[in-house]
Amino acid sequence: MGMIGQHLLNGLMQGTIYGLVAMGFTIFFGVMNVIKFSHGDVLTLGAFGGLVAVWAANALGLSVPLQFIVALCVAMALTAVVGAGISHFLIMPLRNAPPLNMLLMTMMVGTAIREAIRLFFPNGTNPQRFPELLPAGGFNIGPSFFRTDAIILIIAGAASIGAVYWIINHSKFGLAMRAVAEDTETARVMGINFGRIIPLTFALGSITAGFAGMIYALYYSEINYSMGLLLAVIGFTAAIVGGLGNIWGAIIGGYLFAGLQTFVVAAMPSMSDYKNVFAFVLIIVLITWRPTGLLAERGSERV
Amino acid sequence: MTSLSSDVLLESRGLTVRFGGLFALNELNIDVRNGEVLGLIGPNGSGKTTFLNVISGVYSASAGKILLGDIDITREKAHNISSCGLSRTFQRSRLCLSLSVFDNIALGAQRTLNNGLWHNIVQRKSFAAEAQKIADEARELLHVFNPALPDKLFDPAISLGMIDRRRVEICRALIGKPKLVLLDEPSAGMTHDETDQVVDEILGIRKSLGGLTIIIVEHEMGLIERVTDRCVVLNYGKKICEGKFRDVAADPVVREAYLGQA
Amino acid sequence: MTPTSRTLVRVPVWPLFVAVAFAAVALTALVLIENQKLLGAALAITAAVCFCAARFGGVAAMEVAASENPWLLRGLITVASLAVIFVLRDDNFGLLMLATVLIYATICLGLTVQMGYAGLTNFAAAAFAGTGGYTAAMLGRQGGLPDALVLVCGGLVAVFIGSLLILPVLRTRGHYGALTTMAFGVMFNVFLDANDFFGGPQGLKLPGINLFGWDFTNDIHIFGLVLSSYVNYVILTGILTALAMIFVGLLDRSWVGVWFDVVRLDETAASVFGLKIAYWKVLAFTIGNFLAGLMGAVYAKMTGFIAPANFTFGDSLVMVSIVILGGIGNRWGVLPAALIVVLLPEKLQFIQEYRLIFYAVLVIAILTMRPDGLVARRVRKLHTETSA
Amino acid sequence: MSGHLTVENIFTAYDRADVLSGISIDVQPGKITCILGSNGAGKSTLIRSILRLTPPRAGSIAFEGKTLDQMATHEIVGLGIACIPEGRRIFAKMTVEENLRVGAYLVNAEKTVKARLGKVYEVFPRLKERAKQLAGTMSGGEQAMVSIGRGMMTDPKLLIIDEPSLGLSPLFVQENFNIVRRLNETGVTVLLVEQNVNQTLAIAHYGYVLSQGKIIVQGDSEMLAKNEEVQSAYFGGAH
Amino acid sequence: AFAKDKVKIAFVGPLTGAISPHGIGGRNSAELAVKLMNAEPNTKYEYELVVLDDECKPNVGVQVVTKIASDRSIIAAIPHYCSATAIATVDIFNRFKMPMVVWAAVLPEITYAKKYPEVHRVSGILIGQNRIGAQFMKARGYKKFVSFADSTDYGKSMNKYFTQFTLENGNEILGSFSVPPDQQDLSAELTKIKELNPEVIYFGGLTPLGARLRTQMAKFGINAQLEGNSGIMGDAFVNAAGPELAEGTLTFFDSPPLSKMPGGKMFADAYKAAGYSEPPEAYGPFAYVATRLVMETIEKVGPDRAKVTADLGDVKDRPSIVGPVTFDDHGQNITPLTTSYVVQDGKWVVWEESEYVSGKRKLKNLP
Ligand SMILES: Nc1ncnc2c1ncn2[C@@H]1O[C@H](COP(=O)(O)OP(=O)(O)OP(=O)(O)O)[C@@H](O)[C@H]1O
Ligand SMILES: Nc1ncnc2c1ncn2[C@@H]1O[C@H](COP(=O)(O)OP(=O)(O)OP(=O)(O)O)[C@@H](O)[C@H]1O
Ligand SMILES: [Mg+2]
Ligand SMILES: [Mg+2]
Repeated sequence: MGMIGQHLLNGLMQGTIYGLVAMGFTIFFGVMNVIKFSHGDVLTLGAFGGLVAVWAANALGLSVPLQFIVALCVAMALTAVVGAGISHFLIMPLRNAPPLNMLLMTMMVGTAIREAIRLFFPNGTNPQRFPELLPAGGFNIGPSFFRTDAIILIIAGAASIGAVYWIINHSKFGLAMRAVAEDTETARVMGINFGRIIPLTFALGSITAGFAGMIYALYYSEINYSMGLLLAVIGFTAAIVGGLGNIWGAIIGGYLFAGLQTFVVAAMPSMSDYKNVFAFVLIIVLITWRPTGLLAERGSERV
Repeated sequence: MTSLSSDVLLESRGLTVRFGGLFALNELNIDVRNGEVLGLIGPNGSGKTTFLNVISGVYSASAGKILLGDIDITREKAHNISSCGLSRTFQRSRLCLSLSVFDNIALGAQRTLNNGLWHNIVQRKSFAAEAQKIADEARELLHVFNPALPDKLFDPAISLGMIDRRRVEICRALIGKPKLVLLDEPSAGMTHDETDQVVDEILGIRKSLGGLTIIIVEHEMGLIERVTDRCVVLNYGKKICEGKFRDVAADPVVREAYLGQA
Repeated sequence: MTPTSRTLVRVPVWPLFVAVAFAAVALTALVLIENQKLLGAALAITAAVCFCAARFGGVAAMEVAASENPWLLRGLITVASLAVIFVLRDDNFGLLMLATVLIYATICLGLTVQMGYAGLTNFAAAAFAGTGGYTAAMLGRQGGLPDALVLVCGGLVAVFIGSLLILPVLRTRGHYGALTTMAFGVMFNVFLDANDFFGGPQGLKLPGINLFGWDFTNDIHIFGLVLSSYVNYVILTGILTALAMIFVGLLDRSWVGVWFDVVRLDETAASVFGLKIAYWKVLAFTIGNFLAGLMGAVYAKMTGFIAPANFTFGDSLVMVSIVILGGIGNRWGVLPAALIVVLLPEKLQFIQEYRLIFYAVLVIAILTMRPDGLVARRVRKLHTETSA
Repeated sequence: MSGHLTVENIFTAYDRADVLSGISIDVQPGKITCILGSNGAGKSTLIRSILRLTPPRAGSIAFEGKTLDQMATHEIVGLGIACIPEGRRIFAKMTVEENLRVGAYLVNAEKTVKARLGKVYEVFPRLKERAKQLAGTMSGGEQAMVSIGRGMMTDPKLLIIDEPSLGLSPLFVQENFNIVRRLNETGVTVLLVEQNVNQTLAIAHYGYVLSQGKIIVQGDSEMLAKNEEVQSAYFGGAH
Repeated sequence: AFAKDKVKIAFVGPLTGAISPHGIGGRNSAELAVKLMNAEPNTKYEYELVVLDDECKPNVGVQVVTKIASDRSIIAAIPHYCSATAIATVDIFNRFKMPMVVWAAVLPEITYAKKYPEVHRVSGILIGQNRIGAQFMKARGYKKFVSFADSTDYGKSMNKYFTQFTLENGNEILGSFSVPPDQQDLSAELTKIKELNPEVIYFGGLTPLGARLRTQMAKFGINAQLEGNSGIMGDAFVNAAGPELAEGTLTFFDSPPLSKMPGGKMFADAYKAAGYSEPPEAYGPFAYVATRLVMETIEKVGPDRAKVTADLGDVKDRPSIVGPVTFDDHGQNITPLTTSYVVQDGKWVVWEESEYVSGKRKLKNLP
């Protein structure tokens, strides 16, 4: 058990990624009432966009820190544009349809993005190596090895979560966003330009995906066209277990899920086959215990 | 003495409902007598709707007791309370808008219907007869409110205007032949004239059903004056006054807290 | 008193004949045609005809005729089905796909009861079908039990496994409910993968169906004709689908259907008027799971092989897609939707690795054009039957 | 004086049948203009047409001489029109204070927003008590207060009000009319839709009576109050 | 010349999904075989390749195989990369009496579970890879192993035979890990492995997971020797892990390199000339061989399923680009030559020719 520190750090890193993905889900259906199943694939797209940017920057002879900045910007800009485009062309026409239809739509959008990467990115089915842009190395505390890049990424992830929280809950844009989500018509009567707010909200949610994709790529140094699929399932789970009404719920859910997986492997390596069985059983128990998430949504509906 | 107690249909004792630190109802004692129309009035947020919610089982009481006849329904689930013969309307319309008017009204008669799978799936003849009976009753009720409504029996509820939706809600509350009906602001959004009409309709139906007990929440004093036998005035979850409308309306406390100078 | 006005005017029934005949021809064409250009043309014609029929009142005329003459409709469908089977009699693959479509459609009828009527999100339909399939496989190993019972057991075990989930399903709603079933679906898969008792990731083989001494793996010789052995499965699944269709239809047009709807739309109003929410949800959940388990068992026996990879979360999503694409809550919608979702990817084999993206784009296009699904749900009119 | 709104011969329909057929009104700056009419006469539809939530299919509308015919709702609101919509339409998942802040979406200075909040809280002390409560859990009348308060958060040239006193206690119904009058006295033009005919006519300067999508009578409020024909026509169209 | 009769044969493999590169490489190779055959002047028939995607899923496999098997105009098939799929479909081939030659799946059960005359396989079975691998590692003196496999049937079988042979050789397995093939984060497992401190990590799985394992091993500073199998054989692994990290990785694979094969150079050149944008991957040559074998048989006995089946059963020492093919009584090719490879400067090199043999470079943790 000398590796407890190491496991903690692993869990923290993994939880940060899960939490970021979960936060995207919370933005989409906590705030916009949309289940966006293409979220994971937008994340993948961000990572691949970042990869191309690094290649280009490298070819232009930019320094490593500059490559890093360019990649980050490209990933976020790409996902923002794609997110806004999806909302405008595909989500908006379905606004009056049963909410589940949105799910099918986004699922198919996700499939299309995923398949497009696989088919049209050179050698797209195979995993791609993502260059290391952050300082390598680290330090040992006892038997545990603390990677510098992991620590940087955890801090960056936490900071971005904080920033998004602020935008949603304390900025005027966030206010408008929530108003539009709840009642578009009345929001318009209050002078809110919903035609702009909705794409912007999707852009924001998608930027978190792009950001998560970059964190993923930088941490694992390897990306592949289907990496968003499982992340989306886990992110969705985390968001819901945590409670949809609130971004902190997503974060808690993310760390919880990461903790669960890590714990099973660390405590019972021979049972590693079953770790997802355990994780999901526990999830079912949790959701039964708190049917609207750990941080329960405040009831706003009354009779 | 016994005859007197059987005279009381519903009683609440020390009924308290809390939302966090807020006392929506505070140690409330209210008796509702058999066959009367009780008006429940009071300023906004004084707990009228909450009272209806807690006796119909939508909210649970934080403390106190509710008796319906001799049965303690304080901890009962809403569906069990309903089967004791209680039905209601809601302050905010709660029709299932995508369903037909008929489906909505049938819900009110649910406890009198045969819900068995065998009856519903296999014995289609007897099911059809039952459905026909409900349809006829629903048409009859709707006709009392608005002669044009029976023809819209199989239109979706969403196609009706606000007033007609309220009427359908009232029909839904009445079709199951309940003992006690709770009406929450039935006249909201109507003009004086329309309000008068609704009053007449309710009174008419009450007569035809015989012995129906009604609790009515309203801000329209004209309506209260005309239909109620007795009024209870709430403020901050407490009963501040009780009696005939005329007496209540003359009470300076009530005037100050609720009615204003008019 | 306004007595019910009975329609004395006879509605024309010919639109029914035309519609059923057209559906049969379109179906046969879709199954048979392999040539890509012809296939495209057939699809385009089908879409155009449906569009025109909807546009110029043909669909409405057909619906009226159908609701006035339910037995005629049933008869026509039976005749048309037999005709389709006759035409496809020795096309093994076509028949296999047809049976698969019917199996999916029936599972999705169960999902319609759960999701479309009672509003229970179920993202584990494939897992419940898998439960049925594995039940059939395990019972087959023991031997001795007649296959009719084995299939029913498939349904019952799915119901039993589902009942373990009752508590979370009852307590959660909406997205939270989606998570419960999703977690179960994923777990089901991982568990089977990890567990060698049920064959592990390699899966299990199982023999074909043998109903009352009739072996489904044999070709049928009748009137000097040889029918592919898969005709057995098409007939069996066809009968099961028809039964499920009738059952779900009757359910919808009864109080039970109304209560399901109310429970879905407004739990507060439902319980205030005396509906015991838990009972109705459990009922819907049970009906749906039984259908899934039953058809899962048939599917396993038909393909002769069952592995965890057949029942993944992705497959559950496919089933949900069928329900959505068909028009949620409309039982007729699942048939064309199952046809599109199950058959189309197979028909697109000729574009090889591009077929998934093409399929995704196609579904997106359909949804953009028909946001409510192929056949949107209608307002229930109980009186059509009460006055008949 | 600003806030001059003219509606010229508009026709509006939801599906097929026209709900409004050929309505023309003129809202004089600085005045309170009221619209009367029985249920379903088309009053709310008129307001929806002005804000282009349900754009009229013919006719034109102008505000201070500027035509609104090509504008989006939020642009129209940006010209200085505020609205308290029918049925309250509060944002249930937001707190009371957030609801009020959405009302002030077009106000940029935080100081102004604070000051207006203070003013609303003064009128409705109940809202101040419950500033952090989710608006959806408020009682019916309290929600009406939120809706009215939200309308008071901007400083509009024209305020459009659709049945604000629905569900308010008699005391607050009076208070509500007082608010409207006071706002008007500070120079805000008001277009008011109310069921409460007598009280409405007591504060309005001019009025129109709508029946089945047409204007049947118009005139200043004293004239309308006295006009028997109007009264009967108004009460007539219930069915 | 007069028009030749057309004969259809079918290729089945995963064309979509994570392992589609293998399927596509196989398809290209099979296509190439058909193209070359049709170009030969003296053939009796003109061949047409029907290509089907099994998505590596058993149920889809059953569907597509039913499709081709019941299409009488298709004479024979070259099916499957994935073992579970092949196991599910052999019964159908048998039922419809359609001869087939498996081109890539490696589980023994495909040929050995039942004795179907229709079923043949040119690729080796994974037992050989593991036996040779275990001997190789023992010869280098490694003692402590950790097994890391994916949770599919492939990974499980790999782990089974690895365990069997390693223990037979008297070596020690410190731990066995099994993860789903799509799991991204291996940190928990790797932390545990670091604690166990093995000399060798054995990997039983396919490239995506393998590359992930290699990359993340480095991040955790785990300096164990990586040993793999046919699943990571191919350029994709080296590209994804990067040449530095891939350096020194070992695999044991059932065929000599193209350059060593009898017709290897011809195949490589022709493949290049055909202009495919995807590489043939490790099993491309086998797909080529299987397709060629089927066509040669048809040339010999005519387009008749039964005759083709019978003739395939007698294949003995038939020359092919991967060496002579001999089917045993279960239709299994018993001649594949398991070869040891190591990554050197970003390329898979036959062990005996690498600088590792000469001692110029060293494997990790050599005792
Ligand atoms: N679910 C809830 N959560 C928090 N507070 C609540 C909830 N329901 C009611 N309240 C509060 O309880 C008090 C009583 O509400 P209630 O709806 O009973 O008032 P009312 O008398 O019906 O008022 P009105 O005449 O305005 O409808 C109100 O102040 C309301 O804000
Ligand atoms: N969304 C809608 N779709 C179809 N018809 C509608 C819609 N909204 C209103 N109508 C119809 O338009 C007519 C006018 O409605 P409107 O709401 O403008 O009346 P109103 O005068 O405001 O009545 P009220 O006093 O009830 O508010 C009514 O007949 C109503 O049924
Ligand atoms: Mg109330
Ligand atoms: Mg109105």
